[in-house]
Amino acid sequence: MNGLLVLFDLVLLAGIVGVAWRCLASTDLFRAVVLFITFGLLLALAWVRLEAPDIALAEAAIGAGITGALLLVTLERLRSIMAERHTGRPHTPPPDPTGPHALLRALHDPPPERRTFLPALTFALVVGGLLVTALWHQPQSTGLEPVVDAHMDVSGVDHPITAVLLNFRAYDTFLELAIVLIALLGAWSLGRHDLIPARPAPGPILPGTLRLLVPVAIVTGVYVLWAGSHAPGGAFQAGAILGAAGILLVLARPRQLPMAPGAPLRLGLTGGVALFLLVGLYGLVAGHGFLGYAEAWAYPLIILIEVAATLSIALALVALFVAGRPTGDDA
Amino acid sequence: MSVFYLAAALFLLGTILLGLIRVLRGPGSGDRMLAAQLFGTTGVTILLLLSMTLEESALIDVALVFALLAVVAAVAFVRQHGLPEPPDTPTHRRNPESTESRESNDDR
Amino acid sequence: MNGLAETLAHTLAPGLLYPTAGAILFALGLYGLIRRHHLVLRILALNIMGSGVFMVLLGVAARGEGPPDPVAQALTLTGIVVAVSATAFALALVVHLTRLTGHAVMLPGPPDDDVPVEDISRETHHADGSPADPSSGEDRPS
Amino acid sequence: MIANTLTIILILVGLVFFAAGTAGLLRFPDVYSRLHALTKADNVGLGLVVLGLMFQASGPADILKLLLIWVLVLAAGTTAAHMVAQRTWTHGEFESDR
Repeated sequence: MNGLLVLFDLVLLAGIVGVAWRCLASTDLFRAVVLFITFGLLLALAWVRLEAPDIALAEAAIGAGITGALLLVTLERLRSIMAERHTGRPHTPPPDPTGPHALLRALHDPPPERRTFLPALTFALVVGGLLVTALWHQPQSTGLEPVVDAHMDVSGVDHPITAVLLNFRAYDTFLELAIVLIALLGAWSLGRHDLIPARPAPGPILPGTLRLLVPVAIVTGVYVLWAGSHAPGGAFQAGAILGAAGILLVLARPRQLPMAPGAPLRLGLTGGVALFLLVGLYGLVAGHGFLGYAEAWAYPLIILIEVAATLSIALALVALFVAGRPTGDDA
Repeated sequence: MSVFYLAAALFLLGTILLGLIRVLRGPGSGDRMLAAQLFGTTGVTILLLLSMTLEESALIDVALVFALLAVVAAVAFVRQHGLPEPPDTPTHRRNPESTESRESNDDR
Repeated sequence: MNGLAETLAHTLAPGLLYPTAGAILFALGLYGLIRRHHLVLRILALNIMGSGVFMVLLGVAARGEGPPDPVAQALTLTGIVVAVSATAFALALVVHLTRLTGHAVMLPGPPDDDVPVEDISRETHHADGSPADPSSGEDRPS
Repeated sequence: MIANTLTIILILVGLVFFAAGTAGLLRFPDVYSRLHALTKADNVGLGLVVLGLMFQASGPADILKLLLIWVLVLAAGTTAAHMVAQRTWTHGEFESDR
């Protein structure tokens, strides 16, 4: 059993490192992206082996749902921009990719020059060697697990990671929500968005799948959020699942949906941070310190913040995927 | 029993690593995407087997999320074509009619 | 013999094996970041470096007996969400840069202010063997 | 005991389908035939493994989750195969975009 587990670890890690290496060595960007999606899948298995089902859940939602779609759509945006610049006319039908022309160069990176080989290799080897040496000589310690375990009864929840995220180190989560919002503001500052056009779906299969998947995704998101108080799950994972479902809807919708109006969208996006800040300030006034809760109020407040954070993360991920300020809110 | 599950999971991991040859060779992007799709299914199966070996029922939820979102990358791959021109300049402001006509061209 | 088996068991424990692999991933990502020029590849390299860091964190957290350290896991969870937002923003920047300059490639050497950006992008196409032909897209049957 | 035997047999047969799917992915000549090979792994391979694991499930909730996973993978596999085939049919096999 143990020997087999070690073999599994070795094969998995060899696969992960090999996939990362081939991904970074690709001249074809599409190949690199597919390898990166596979890399995410193998990483989720590694997180499972490291007894981190919470991380595996987040990696599953983000790696399978969001990063892949984001990278594939970015490649297509690059291709379409390059096509337009090279032909000097708007890119109307999709470019014929079998034609032998420079358009495809948008998705191609020539192999690197020889003269950077040795310096880069030396640098990477030195850094990697130092890291490995440091990690191998690190003293054994149990980390903060006993401390967290000793304080679980005041946290208001039964799952240690949720307790750390939303009670013991709540400022991390608060600042993380702020960073997501700042990334979104950065993307919005680049201009209005390139909306992926709605298209009539060819055949009944895609609409049928959407009708099955989107409700199940919403139920799963709510379930994962609810599970977070006592088992692996929580606001990030639920937000990522709902965000991925939203991205699926943006990609596959057969009709132009009505644009989300500006004010509710902005309210939803900032809701998580705003509610967190309000609760934090209340804690400061009430004498529990910034982002501290009274023990009796911990559970309801955590649930309230998690619901708002889930919605904000989901909306922000969809908005980051669309990339760009919504059209039609010049006012 | 759990040794059997682990051996099965190891076997499936081996099929993923073998299937990577198709991603590396291509030749078309469709082939690469199909390989990624197969990896997704195999990954779900490995997760189910590992949840039995490690006796961690939360892994079934991880497998559920993978199964739920397995289609997103494939949909992105197919539906990405025909993005509109940069909408940043006033002449390129979007209007619904032109979108419709362009799309009907695409789908021919 | 017994000593060898013990050393091997110690070395191959997940608490040591995974952090080592994480360090290798970090170095690999660093190498790719230095050598590749296409910005999307560089973003992938940064993501691989980040995954290496997560692997080190989680591997160290899983060391020893008992349940893993929840603080390291919570930090990793935060890190993953930050990484995906940063990636999305970086990709938006790459798309915008391509729209402005016509290429998504970070060219080696200091930027030459006298050369128009268009010419730089043509040069890369010549450099890898196939000349860029701006008109070739036009006689495609539509 | 009978349940264990059934589980082992079902999972082994499922693994055969995964192996066949991978072999088909590697050996078949074009996108359409590769697609045919890997949908077998999706549908039957995972189906058999799920069926096998159901005998070991700890409760009705787990059984329902396993069934749901299978249905979702079926839907995802069908949709992906259909759309990849359609894109290949309309846009060509992209032999040159490597």
